[in-house]
Amino acid sequence: MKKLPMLVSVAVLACMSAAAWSDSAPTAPVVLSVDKISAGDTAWMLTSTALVLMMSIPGLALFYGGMVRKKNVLATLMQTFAIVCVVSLLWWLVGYSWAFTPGSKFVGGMSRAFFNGMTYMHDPINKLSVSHLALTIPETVYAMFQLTFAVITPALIAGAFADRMKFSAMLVFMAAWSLLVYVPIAHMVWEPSGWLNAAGVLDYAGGTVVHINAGMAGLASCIVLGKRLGYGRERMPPHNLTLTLIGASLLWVGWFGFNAGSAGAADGRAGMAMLVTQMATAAAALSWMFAEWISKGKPSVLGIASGAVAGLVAITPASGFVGPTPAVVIGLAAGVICFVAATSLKHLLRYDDSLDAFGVHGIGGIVGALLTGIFVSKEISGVANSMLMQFLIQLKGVAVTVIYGFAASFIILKLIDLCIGLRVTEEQEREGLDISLHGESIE
Amino acid sequence: MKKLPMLVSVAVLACMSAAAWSDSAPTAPVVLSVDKISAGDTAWMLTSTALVLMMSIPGLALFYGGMVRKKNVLATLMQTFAIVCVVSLLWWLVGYSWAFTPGSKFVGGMSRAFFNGMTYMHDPINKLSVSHLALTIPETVYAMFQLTFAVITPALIAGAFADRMKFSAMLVFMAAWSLLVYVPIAHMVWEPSGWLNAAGVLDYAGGTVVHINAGMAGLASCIVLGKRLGYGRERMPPHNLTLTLIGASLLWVGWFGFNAGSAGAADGRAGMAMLVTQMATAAAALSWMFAEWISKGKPSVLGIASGAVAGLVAITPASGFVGPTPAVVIGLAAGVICFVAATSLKHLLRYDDSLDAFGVHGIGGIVGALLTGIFVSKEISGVANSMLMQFLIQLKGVAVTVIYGFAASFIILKLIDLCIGLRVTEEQEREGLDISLHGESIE
Amino acid sequence: MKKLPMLVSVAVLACMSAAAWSDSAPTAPVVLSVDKISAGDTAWMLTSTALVLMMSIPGLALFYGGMVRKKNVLATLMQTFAIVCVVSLLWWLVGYSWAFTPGSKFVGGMSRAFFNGMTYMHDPINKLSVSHLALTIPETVYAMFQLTFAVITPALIAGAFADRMKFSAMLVFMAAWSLLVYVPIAHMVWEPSGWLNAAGVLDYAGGTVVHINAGMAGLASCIVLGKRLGYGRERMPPHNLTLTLIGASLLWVGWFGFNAGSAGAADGRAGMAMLVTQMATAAAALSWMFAEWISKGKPSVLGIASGAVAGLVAITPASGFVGPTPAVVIGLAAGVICFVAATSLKHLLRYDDSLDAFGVHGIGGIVGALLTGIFVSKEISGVANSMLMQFLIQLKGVAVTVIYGFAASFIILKLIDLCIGLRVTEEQEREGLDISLHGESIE
Amino acid sequence: MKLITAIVKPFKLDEVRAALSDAGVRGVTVTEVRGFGRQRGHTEIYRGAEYVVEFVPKSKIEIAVDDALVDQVVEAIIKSAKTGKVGDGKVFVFELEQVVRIRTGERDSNAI
Amino acid sequence: MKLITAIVKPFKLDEVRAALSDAGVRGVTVTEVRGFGRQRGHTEIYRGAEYVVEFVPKSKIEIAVDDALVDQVVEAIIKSAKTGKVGDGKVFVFELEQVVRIRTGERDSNAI
Amino acid sequence: MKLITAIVKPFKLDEVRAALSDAGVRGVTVTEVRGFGRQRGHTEIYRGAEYVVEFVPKSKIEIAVDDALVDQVVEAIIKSAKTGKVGDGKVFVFELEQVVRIRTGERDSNAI
Ligand SMILES: Nc1ncnc2c1ncn2[C@@H]1O[C@H](COP(=O)(O)OP(=O)(O)O)[C@@H](O)[C@H]1O
Ligand SMILES: Nc1ncnc2c1ncn2[C@@H]1O[C@H](COP(=O)(O)OP(=O)(O)O)[C@@H](O)[C@H]1O
Ligand SMILES: Nc1ncnc2c1ncn2[C@@H]1O[C@H](COP(=O)(O)OP(=O)(O)O)[C@@H](O)[C@H]1O
Repeated sequence: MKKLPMLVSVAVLACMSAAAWSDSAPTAPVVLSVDKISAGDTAWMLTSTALVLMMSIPGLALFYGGMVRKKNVLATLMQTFAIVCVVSLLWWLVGYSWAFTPGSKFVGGMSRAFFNGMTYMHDPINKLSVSHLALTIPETVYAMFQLTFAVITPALIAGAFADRMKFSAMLVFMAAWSLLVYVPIAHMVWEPSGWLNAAGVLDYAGGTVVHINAGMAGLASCIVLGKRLGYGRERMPPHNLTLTLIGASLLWVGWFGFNAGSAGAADGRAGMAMLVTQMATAAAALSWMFAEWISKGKPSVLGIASGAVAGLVAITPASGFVGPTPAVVIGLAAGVICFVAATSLKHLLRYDDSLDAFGVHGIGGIVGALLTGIFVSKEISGVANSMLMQFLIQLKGVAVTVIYGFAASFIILKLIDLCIGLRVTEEQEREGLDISLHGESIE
Repeated sequence: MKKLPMLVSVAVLACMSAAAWSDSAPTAPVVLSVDKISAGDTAWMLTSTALVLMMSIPGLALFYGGMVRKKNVLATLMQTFAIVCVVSLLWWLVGYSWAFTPGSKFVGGMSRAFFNGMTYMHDPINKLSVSHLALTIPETVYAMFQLTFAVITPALIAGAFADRMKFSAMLVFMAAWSLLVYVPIAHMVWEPSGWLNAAGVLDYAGGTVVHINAGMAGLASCIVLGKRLGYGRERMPPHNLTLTLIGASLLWVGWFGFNAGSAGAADGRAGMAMLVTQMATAAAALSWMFAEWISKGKPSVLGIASGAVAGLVAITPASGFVGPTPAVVIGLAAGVICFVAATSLKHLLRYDDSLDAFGVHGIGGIVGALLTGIFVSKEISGVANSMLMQFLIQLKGVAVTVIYGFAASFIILKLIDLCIGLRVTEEQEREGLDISLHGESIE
Repeated sequence: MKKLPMLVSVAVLACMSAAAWSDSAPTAPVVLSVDKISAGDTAWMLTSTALVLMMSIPGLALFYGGMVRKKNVLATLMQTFAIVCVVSLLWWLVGYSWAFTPGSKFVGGMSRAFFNGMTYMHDPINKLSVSHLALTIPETVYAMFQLTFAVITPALIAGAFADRMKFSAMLVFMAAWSLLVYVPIAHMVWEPSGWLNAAGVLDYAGGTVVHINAGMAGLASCIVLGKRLGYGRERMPPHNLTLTLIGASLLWVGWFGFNAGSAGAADGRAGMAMLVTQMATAAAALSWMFAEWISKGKPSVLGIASGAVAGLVAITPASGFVGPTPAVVIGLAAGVICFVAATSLKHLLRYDDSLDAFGVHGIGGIVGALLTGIFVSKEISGVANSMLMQFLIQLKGVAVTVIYGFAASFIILKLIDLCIGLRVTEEQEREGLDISLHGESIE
Repeated sequence: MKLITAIVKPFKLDEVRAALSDAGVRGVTVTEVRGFGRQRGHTEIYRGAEYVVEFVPKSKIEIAVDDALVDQVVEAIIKSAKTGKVGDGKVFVFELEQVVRIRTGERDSNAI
Repeated sequence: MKLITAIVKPFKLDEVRAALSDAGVRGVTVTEVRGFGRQRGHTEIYRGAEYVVEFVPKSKIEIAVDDALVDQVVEAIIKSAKTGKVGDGKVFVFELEQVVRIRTGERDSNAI
Repeated sequence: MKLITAIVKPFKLDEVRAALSDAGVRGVTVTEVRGFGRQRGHTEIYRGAEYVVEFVPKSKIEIAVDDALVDQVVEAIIKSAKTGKVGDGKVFVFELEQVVRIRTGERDSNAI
């Protein structure tokens, strides 16, 4: 729903629900009678919410945790877990309100701070509040679903600065980033009053808002923080790719909630979104695997898993707009391009994007956002722009996110570095963050 | 549904389903036409059932398995897995019938023993049986959903006596406990003919029935069994908190089924239950983490994970009754109180509640059950008692569960100890239960 | 739906959906108006799809990965992951079309190659395509749900030839097997134009199509490949049963999607399928466990987990046809019979079915398929054949699958062996596949 | 100087270390090892395949000491590591020709 | 007495132990070690970063024996551990001054 | 011949190996060990239970060398392993009576 220009969006809403709206569609959250709610849509959105939370914990936590050295695995898991907690509370505080209520072109209003006015009224009143962005489900469900997007996005960034950031600084950075970077971009792209939404930028489930955004923040952070101690000299192989493969698998499964859940309903569009997600992911996993097999001599577990994630990232913005065959193409492209980004570009440009947050999410997100403009199907999406025009609009969306995401992250990081310092001491880094920051270790 | 005084309960049922009941609502399972079933509600309850089973296996199994020493990890996983199997069959035998069919004030009837009469009749009959406690879904689904609660509750107890109970004795204990403790308490609190239900005790998803109950049984069992060999002298750090964090994450995700599934429907109440679950959990995780950070100097992975579980426990009884801001308060309180219980109270009172089944589930459950009385919202719950009155009712529910749960568990354990002995030999305990009881080990 | 003789099937379809079809039911995919879709059914089928994918990755991957030696764990995980990717693309290419569109008695047509014609048309058209096998959900969802079955089946085979097959040969084998064995059997049994479907073979969720089929291919492959180097002389204990138990647990949870999802709807039949799945699984886990306890002296984690999987396999063909008490009997039988197959038969007949793909899936599938004939309930299934007659029909289904599955697999393997060789070198096998094939290792 | 190597039951390690400390030993180096001897291992069964795990986990403690301390240290180990059951382990004593402390370059007795 | 230390390929461990047993050895202590030598390790590549794993896993076997048995035992090891390929390993022999069996306090030859 | 055993900080292992290589050493055997000494371990707290992890992970390097090389090798180790902070470790030197290369049966100097 949320990724469509407003008019189209409203039209879709009107027909998505069994009970049609007679007159003008709402542009802000409204209170409706409980019988306006579709139990089927609600069931799917509750499920999707659970799936997307599972992407973060344990999915992403394990995906990253398996790639670091053994002495840092708990610290890496802890980052994701703590980010989920902090951003959940920020979402309640003001994040949801700033992102998904109408307001200025850049940020929403304060009306839903502390989830104020988000109600469910028991019998005999039998009313509840509903977001204007998803009219057939309770607003609580919409807010929860969007919460799971808000928590995973900053957690993705952590892959770039693995093994060297202070936990306290990380908490501050993520809190600031969530409110100052994620929330505004989400508003601009997904809320009808946001300017990129009005400009027609298509981002079905978060190619720009989630992936490019997190990727650019990752790039900023690995530049600001510098390389890991001993990078390039010491051995830093992933300590346990079993964890990484569990993580990649749960990301894949959970991503069905991410993409098909972004339909806001259990309908034909959700079905198509799930199908194209599967196609792109399988294609990208194989394209990375074969690219590696050909160029490095062996197909690797880390490679196929990374390829799958690259495919998931790239199909994200396109998932409600394209058919299965274009999805295969998007996947093939994303797999091989992200392979180059993670294995060559990084070493060429000499930043230490430790777990390739930028290489996979940034680059994959850009590939997906641009190809969305190429492959968008009028039949599926209802969007009638010419390919060139849509491509240019997409380019605009990408450019804004790339620039704002990088610049804002950079500034926030520099400020935190000035105030409390970003990086652990050399001794802590050498001993490993598990023991030095958290006083724990695994056997 | 099940946690409401009967009259309210019936009222809710009436309006929850699309097809309203014209006259009096049923007070026992009934056979209805298939078109009375809501596919949306059924979809969500099927999903919730899967989610709650996932809480036990692998969720809880891993949460506990990561905390024990390496030589006991398989035995710990095995306990949860075996409990799931045994209690599933007991549920079929008689458990469901005793818990969720009308009967005396303390226990239900025998009408559903062996799931007798729980039917689905294919076309051309097109009828099925439906529980009076969830009128829009098949009774099979209701029974399965409740089964997942029945299996996780005894599995929680196992945290208290980790590393030292005979597997055979554990099977006997859990079977007896399930039928003699869990089933009656579930009936008393959740079935309209149960006396605590009639007394107005509010327990949305199992604060008393599941958590206080399991916590008290845990306390009884660590007292009866005594401490682990070498407790306080030898090192017993968790061997792999990666597993614990995976477990905590799956518990969190699965708990959406636990709490939002307790609505029995995919509706606004389920949405609100999910939202408050998220709020309380995030708040409790952070409150435990900061309490530890301040008092012990470091924020730990075990701490944040334990805090999350404490929050999940505490919000459980409240989840269908309170709004998001009170949920944050409940979470903050639960995090810090359970932190004190698990880190200080235990050492003060010198019982070896090895993995803090009592400290987290018992204490967290009590905190939640009492705060439910304070924070219950009339709007959300439809319950109109004064705060003081509801608090006193809650106190009664807590007291009954605390006393019955502890005393009955204590007696059962003592009897088993007399008959077949509860504890492994010293040599077995030293060698580790994996090898000595199960003839297996991990590398 | 799909496992019923055509007439019954159509009848069920007619009443399953809220909107009844006035005249003749379709026998091929059709384009319908979006309002024919049930959001509730769609919600459950989207969820089931996610659950069944989770069975493969990470479920089955971990179940197998934990059982091999440490030097082969990544290669084992990689097999499952790569199979998921390859078969997903084959499904798009032609697999779905050959399996689930009408055609000859043995294979379907080409009309859905590249998912051609599988559409979702946005407002203002508001139409979508629907499979004749599941009329209340989008065809995209049906195709995705069936895709998850198509990917897990070949992945099951891999347990038989663990630790010794070339990755390249494995990819070729699985691709060929999927199109030449899985797809035709699926068509014959599940598509109304298939001859076994017409013959009345009952296979609710894949006892023949998935389990016997995979089991026979497993048997063929461990015979063609020969034993692992050092088999019977060197120690080859499972390196980490923690992974296996996580895998078994996720298989169990995911199987709810497999069996209850095979209802194609969120209805009473799905509920009953889930309930009987739970009963059979619990019974089989305990029956294997006690059989082992009695005969070998100790109940093992690998035993209870294997028993659970055996139960899941055996109830699969029966899950939409039997009630809970027969399910317990099926489970008890499957647990003990598969125990004998995996622990004695294998050693007697001296093939190295390394992780018991045949012993559990082949044998368990046969047990289940035959007992389905014995225990099918007319009330639940709508099938009115006499017990003897249905048993004979089942026997026919089993025989065809056993013979075709074994013979076709054998031939494919021999051909691949001739062309590119199936087995790794002795040195690679000794070093471990992780390092030798994938250039990776776990710490 | 001598190097004393003791193979002991792992759960005795802490006790032995305490006893060594009392005997004036400042530092030791410990390795996890697998012991094969009179004490028998255990059997594991996986789906009918029996594996006899012949070894028993042991801890190997290495202690460099001055000649004068040898008897005392050996005595301390024996006392603290003994349970009286098979598998208590062994003490080996070797001649140690040189010791250097890397940090300071100190040698022999000064380096211990 | 002597302490014989053999560094062998891990998959040869069982064979060596059997040979030792035949040669009259009652007990041995085994440690997992990493060997660096002529035998080369392997290369791992993770997202383009190559790591040469220079070591090869080896098993170190320590055996305390009476002087009389030394040659026989060394011979048994060589025979059983040999594959003829690079990396088969080494045997080292050290003088062992004292042996004590912790359980009984027996010394030297009686303690082995 | 001598056997030189060095206990060093694990992150120094690669440097030490490089230095040994420069000093003409062809092979070494490395074991992960736990060191107890002046360098203190760290504390872990799990739900209020404090565990002092007294040991520090160390790498033990064993090198068989000809007598002539001993001083040079010891020197190389000291130089490359030194950080100047407590816990840098020790070097021990033992007499080594025999060496055999299993693959060829070569003995002593030829076997190293
Ligand atoms: N000849 C030997 N050489 C090296 N180590 C030995 C020898 N004999 C025994 N050990 C070690 O000592 C341990 C204890 O020996 P064992 O024979 O089991 O009991 P005990 O020392 O009580 O006689 C063994 O597990 C092994 O590690
Ligand atoms: N000088 C040495 N000191 C200690 N250990 C050595 C030495 N040389 C070799 N080794 C050990 O012996 C193993 C085998 O040696 P290597 O040179 O690879 O083959 P080979 O013994 O066949 O010549 C090495 O991996 C290492 O563990
Ligand atoms: N007497 C000893 N015998 C055996 N190993 C020792 C001895 N003393 C120290 N070590 C080893 O050397 C390591 C470093 O010793 P330590 O006292 O911490 O620092 P330093 O060598 O700088 O004085 C210890 O961790 C331990 O492994």
